[in-house]
Amino acid sequence: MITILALLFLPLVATAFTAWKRSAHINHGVTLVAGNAHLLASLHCLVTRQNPFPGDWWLAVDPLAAFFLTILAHTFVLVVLYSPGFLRRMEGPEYDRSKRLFYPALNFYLLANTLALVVQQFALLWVVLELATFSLAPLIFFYRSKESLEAVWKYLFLVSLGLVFLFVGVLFLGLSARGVADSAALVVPRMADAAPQLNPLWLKAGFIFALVGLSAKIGLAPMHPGDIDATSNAPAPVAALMAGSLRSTAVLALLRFYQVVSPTEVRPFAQKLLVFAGLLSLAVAAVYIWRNRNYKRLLAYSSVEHLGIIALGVGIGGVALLGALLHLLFNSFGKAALFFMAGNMHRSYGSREVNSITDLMRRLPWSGFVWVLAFFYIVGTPPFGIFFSELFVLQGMIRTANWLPFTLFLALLMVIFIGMSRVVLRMLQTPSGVPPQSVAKQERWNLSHALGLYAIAASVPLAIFQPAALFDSLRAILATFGVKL
Amino acid sequence: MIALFIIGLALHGLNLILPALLRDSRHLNIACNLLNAGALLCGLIFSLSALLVYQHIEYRFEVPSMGPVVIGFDGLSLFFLLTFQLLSLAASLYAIGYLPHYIERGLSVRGHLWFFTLLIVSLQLVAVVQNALVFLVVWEFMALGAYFSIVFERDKEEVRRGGFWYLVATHACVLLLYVCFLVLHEVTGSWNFDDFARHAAYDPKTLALVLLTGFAGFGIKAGFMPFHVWLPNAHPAAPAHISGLLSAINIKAGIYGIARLMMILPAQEAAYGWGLLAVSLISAVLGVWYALAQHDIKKLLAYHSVENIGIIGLGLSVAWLGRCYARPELVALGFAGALLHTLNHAIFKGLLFFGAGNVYLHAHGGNIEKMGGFARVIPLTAVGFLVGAISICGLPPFNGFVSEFIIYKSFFRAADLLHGYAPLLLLFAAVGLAFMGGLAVACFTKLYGIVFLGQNRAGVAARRQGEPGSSSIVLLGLASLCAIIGIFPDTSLRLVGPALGEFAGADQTPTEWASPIGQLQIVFLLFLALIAVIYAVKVWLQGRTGMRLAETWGCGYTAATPRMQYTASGFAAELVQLGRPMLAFAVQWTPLQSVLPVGRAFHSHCLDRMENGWLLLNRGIGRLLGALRWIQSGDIRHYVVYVFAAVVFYLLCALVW
Amino acid sequence: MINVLTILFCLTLIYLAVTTRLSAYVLILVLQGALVAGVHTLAFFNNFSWSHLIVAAGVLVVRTLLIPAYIVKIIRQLDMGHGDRTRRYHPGFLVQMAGVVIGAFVISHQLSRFTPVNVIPFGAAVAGIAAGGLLIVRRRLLLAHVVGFLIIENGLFLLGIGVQAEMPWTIELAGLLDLFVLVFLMGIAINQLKSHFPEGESAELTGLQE
Amino acid sequence: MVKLSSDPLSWLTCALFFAGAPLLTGIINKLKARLSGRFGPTVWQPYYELRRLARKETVYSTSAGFISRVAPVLVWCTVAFAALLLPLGRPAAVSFPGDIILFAYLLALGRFFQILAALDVASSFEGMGASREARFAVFAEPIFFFTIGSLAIVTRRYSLDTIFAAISWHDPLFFVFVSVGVLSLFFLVSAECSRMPVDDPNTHLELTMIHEVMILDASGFDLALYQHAASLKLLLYSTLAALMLNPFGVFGPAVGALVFVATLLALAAALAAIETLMARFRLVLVPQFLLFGTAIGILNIVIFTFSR
Repeated sequence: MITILALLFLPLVATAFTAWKRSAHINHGVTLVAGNAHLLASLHCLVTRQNPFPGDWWLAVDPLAAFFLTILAHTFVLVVLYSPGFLRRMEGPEYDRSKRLFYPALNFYLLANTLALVVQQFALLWVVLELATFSLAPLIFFYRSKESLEAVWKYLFLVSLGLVFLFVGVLFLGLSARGVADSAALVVPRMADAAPQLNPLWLKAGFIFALVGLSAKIGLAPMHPGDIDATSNAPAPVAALMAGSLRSTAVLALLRFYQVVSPTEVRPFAQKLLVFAGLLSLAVAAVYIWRNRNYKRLLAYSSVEHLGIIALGVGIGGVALLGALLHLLFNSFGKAALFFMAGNMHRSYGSREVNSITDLMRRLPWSGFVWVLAFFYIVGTPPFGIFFSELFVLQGMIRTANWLPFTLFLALLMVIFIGMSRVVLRMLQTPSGVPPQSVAKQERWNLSHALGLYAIAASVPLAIFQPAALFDSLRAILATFGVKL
Repeated sequence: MIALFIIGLALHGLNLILPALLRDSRHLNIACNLLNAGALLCGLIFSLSALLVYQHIEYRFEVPSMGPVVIGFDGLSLFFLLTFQLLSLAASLYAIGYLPHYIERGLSVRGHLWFFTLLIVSLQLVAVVQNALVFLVVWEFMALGAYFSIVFERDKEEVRRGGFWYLVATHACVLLLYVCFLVLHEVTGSWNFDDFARHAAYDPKTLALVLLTGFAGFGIKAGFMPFHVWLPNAHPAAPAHISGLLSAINIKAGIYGIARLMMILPAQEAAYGWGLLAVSLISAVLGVWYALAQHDIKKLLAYHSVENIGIIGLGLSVAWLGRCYARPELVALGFAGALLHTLNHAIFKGLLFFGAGNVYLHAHGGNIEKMGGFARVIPLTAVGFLVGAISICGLPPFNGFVSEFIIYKSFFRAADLLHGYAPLLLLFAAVGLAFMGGLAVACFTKLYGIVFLGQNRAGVAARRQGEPGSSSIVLLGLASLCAIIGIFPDTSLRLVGPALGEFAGADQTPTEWASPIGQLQIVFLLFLALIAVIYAVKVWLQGRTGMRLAETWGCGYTAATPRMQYTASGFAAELVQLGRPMLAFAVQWTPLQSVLPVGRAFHSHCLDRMENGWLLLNRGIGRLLGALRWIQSGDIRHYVVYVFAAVVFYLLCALVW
Repeated sequence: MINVLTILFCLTLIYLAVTTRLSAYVLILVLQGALVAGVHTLAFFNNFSWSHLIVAAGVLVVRTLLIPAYIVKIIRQLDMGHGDRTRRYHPGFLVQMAGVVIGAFVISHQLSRFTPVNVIPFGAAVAGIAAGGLLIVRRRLLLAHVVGFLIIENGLFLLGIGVQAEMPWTIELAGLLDLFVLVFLMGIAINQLKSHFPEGESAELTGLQE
Repeated sequence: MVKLSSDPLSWLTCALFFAGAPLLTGIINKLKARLSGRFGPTVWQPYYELRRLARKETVYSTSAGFISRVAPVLVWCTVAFAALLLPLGRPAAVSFPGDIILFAYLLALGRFFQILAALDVASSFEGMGASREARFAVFAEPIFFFTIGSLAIVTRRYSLDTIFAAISWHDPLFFVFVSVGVLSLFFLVSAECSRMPVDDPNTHLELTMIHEVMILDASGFDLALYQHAASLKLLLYSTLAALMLNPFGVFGPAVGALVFVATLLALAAALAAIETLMARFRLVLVPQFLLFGTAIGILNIVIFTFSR
């Protein structure tokens, strides 16, 4: 019972309280408490793997939801810890309204996403995803500048359009269940059990519309543009939140549909679709990472790339599915670190242009160090987590012997590595012509660097020692998709 | 004995913490490098004793994600461990004398020393780890350590470019290794090398895939010809002690990988042997030919590393052929030649790069056209460089000759034992090796003659200057090591013995394979005695007839200036013109138009066709990706069209499948 | 009777292709709201229950009164005046819109042979969604994009009826609530846009490239 | 196994070999003079030269370093030691399987130091000679390796001592193989020992020289060492060519020695004839000339292996 309280009721109370209270300091404290409580509750659900909600409700925490709840809560806590440092540096009257709206919107975001993760009814899922999009609007619109306005408009419009297609998918799913045992209530577990009798034609159409609808929110190609603009023009904490948790909520919605599809014979088609979408995203990411002048857009495209890898992993199935899930977790770690450092640099240099960043290691030595470490993390250097999850995906591809995606995947990874290293290393090493001794050091070790280092380091023990708590629930998730490991 | 190795690693660990505590200063530099040197000394004693009195030691511990992780000290690992530790010791000691020049210029040394220690530690671990996954992890540490050591002088553009070349090449190598180890893991179900070896039933297709990606991956790291392109860009960018370390042992990690693959995988297909022979021969001949055309001293030495890697490849390919045709003697000869040349090349290449470091410091630049007459200015470096130059050309009294002799012997024995076209091809390989020896002599006489002999072309007065103490000790130490291995080859043969024991088919080799090389010392001692006698006669005679100094004979032209000496490009111009299809020679000069020409400048440099090829590929990828940049057009209406188009496309796919 | 209303719905779509005046857009929205509410009540006329009536009333209130009134307020507030002056009677749009509607009905006819789906509402729904998309793509005015989006929502609602999906009434109302909040947010966004982009044209909104 | 021959006679023949080297050069000069209608210097003239130089004062250039002092000794010792490897009727003084490689690389070591000595005196003429020497040596090495290497592969023996013993005349194809071998060795002689087609031994114009210009600044006992080494190298290569016909194997030690000396004289006559009849090649053509020698070597071994 307490877990339901912590998962749903506390964020609601926090939203109301922070909306009413004026002082930022107290709001930060309340949000932090709500976030930590939420994290503890989801960890509890993850480890014990029992569903706190009564059986017949439309809300339930199955192992899949528990895993995604942990990711959401963990990223949320990291962002909340980072935001006071960020907000303190935002002087100037034009930000007062945005700062006022910041914490309530964050809490509302937590509530909406938790709902989206635990809901079992497809139509309700559509409604809650809409809510999550609305909660993000004020956060993206933080800077109130021309670009952020354009980014908000495009993001809202495209994601809502995407969700319309999701609702069409839900309707077709209902249509495919017509005549079969009255599972018209579109509840995931019952649909999954009745899956073999569903009408394959409408199921296939339903999955297509769901995939197109959700990929606007996930950021899969070809529906990624709105997402790129939003992530690159949002403030650093919000961008980290979007890259870490918002996309994983959309991925969960897609996995719900895949849960219904996987027992039926539509599964190979769905897998081909996912593999195609994954490779397309990787290709688009490679196109734009190759030569990019704005390092925040570079990180946005890196998110598209990693979500492409996750879709690829789900599409390949078997051990690649385990790789995809792990990749989701480690991607949220890496993106948090990268966006925090990008935030520091944006504050200090005042621009998002790569050419404007000079003498980074002398001006911001700590941010530079964590920035390079995060770069080697996200590119998949061995000791860190991304390497192990990509290795699982590669293993899955070899085991199912589809060699074309295998070679394309490696080639695109290489192109993306060249593009990103070119940008990151130029930022790290270009001198500014000022003699080295006279460049003042502009920062000391602070919480953002600690958070970044923690996020990167946390993935190493998880990946190498594979703690039972995490991996048992991952095996349970794989079992729901019919994968024995 | 293993305790010594652990003490070594512990000292390195301490060294990883030290730079964080102390400030940037000469004391930090000396403290760090001495600590490194001490640790390496312990490691060296361990590996030497483990090799001489050899027994296979192995430690196994369990890691959930990687299965049983094995740290094994078998013959091959110990030999490479010895080579890595020996040269890291030399590099650390050399760095003590070399880095102060940079500290005075205000460059921060703390980060550099940290990554230098990381590079040394990870190199040693690469040699001893027997688990594929841990191998990849340590391999990446080595790559990172090397990259950040190379970009020490970050403010220069070509240093950053060289570092970038290195990073991209290493990543390509790692991706290929992913494929190789993953397929092996898929077939055998475990990550350990001995499980790969024990599993005999490889079907030809997977074996082909594993071998090709493995050889290609390790080939990029080693620097075989088509993939060598990063080497001449990355090594000149690094400071001397790092480029010495890179050239001497970092590329040998690639050779270790290929040797390890050859040891654990069954050799059925002889085509790989011939392929490797062809690639090595091309790498060797073209490597030295490109080296001949270079003006920068470090770039010349970097291209020479490609040549020596080719020679090592020749040894390995003969060993592979020996395994395919089940000839244990060939396997022994081939591997012995390859491993010995790895050790020898590590020693004299380290010696040459450290010498080049001293020259670089003195001449404030790498361009040899402005040097000359350094023998009187830095005599100790001159002697060390001369020994290095003689041994790199494989000339008798020094260690280069010993390993090339074994490789020649393996060619001729292979020509005896194999039939069909083999004798002819092997004779061509032997002649190729000789042709390359001639080119090497031409290249190093040019380098040594232009840099150390004659008068200084930039007109700098030739007064004796102090060489850094520690670096001259290192140079003379390595030079004496070249002499010892050269004159008493059986010492190094006993080091190679244990490694040969493990290669399948090489265990019951007849002991007499190494017979002539073992007793070569009598020949060399006789030769040195002859030289001593004749020199004594000369000194005695000239004592009686007297000596006198006079101006060099200028055929009557009295106003000769140092600029009129033979230049490096002049010396090598004819030979480089002969290699024209592969060596593009770019010349920039404007012909005389006016009667009274104002000023004339002539600049020529040699283009590496393969580097241009890779740059073309890079530009092609850029253009291809650039063509697709319309996706993010900015107009929201296009994005809506993408959504509808995606739905229609997927629906059509649904109808088809 | 349902078929008559859906046919009227398709006629409003065709009219859409011709007009560019904003007042015409508002009129179409009101008409479509009423038509959709009517179709909803008639579809569930036989198994009458309170929930259907509440949903129908909700639809009527939200789609015919609240949203159009809000759009009129936006138009007056930003005195957009006449509307999309740039593109006069371009016949191509009409041809495309007609093609889309006909295509939608052909598809729905083919599909009805496999599975039990009543042809006319399903065809009108698909036509509505496609027409909304076409309007967004062809028109440059941002408000036209909002109207296009609302037409897609109407088409979506019709699809629900066409597919006979008896959705629990709570979700229906929640969907309507979402729709209203979405339009409300878009309204705020357009006000802000007016200050930065005077014409309110999508052509100006191309700052974020690559 | 490394064998130092215990037979005193082989060391004696080596000593005779060293002493006889200048005689061969003298004979060639005498023949050249006779062919061009001059009486020419006595056959012993080179000995007088050596004695005169040994007594003269040595002059070193101001810019010369320790290389100029060490190089002449090394040049002479490498050629002398290479001579020890040759079997002259008796087993070679020093022999072990694989000493053909030592033979080639010793000569390369001598060449290495000669080039360095030339570059040490900072004169552009000597630099030019050094560059040409380095360039032609690159193409001379393959010729040696093709002829001796193919012989080694064909006879399956790798020591100079035993290779020539295996050559038998009664196999007609073998005879072609050996004669082509002698021909390509002849190309080698002209490149290595500065004989006419490649280099003019008695020219006085520094720009055209190759080998003489490298020892331009040598004087006194250094010059004596250089000149004796040059004549020793000429004798070395001619002996190789002579031994290819395996005189000792076929006719036994005594008569073989006579036949051996006769072949040496024939070779000397051939060299003298060429020098009086031909002019020197343009420097650009020399690599082509040497590659032609290599081509003959390749053709030779290809025909031989495929004909069996």
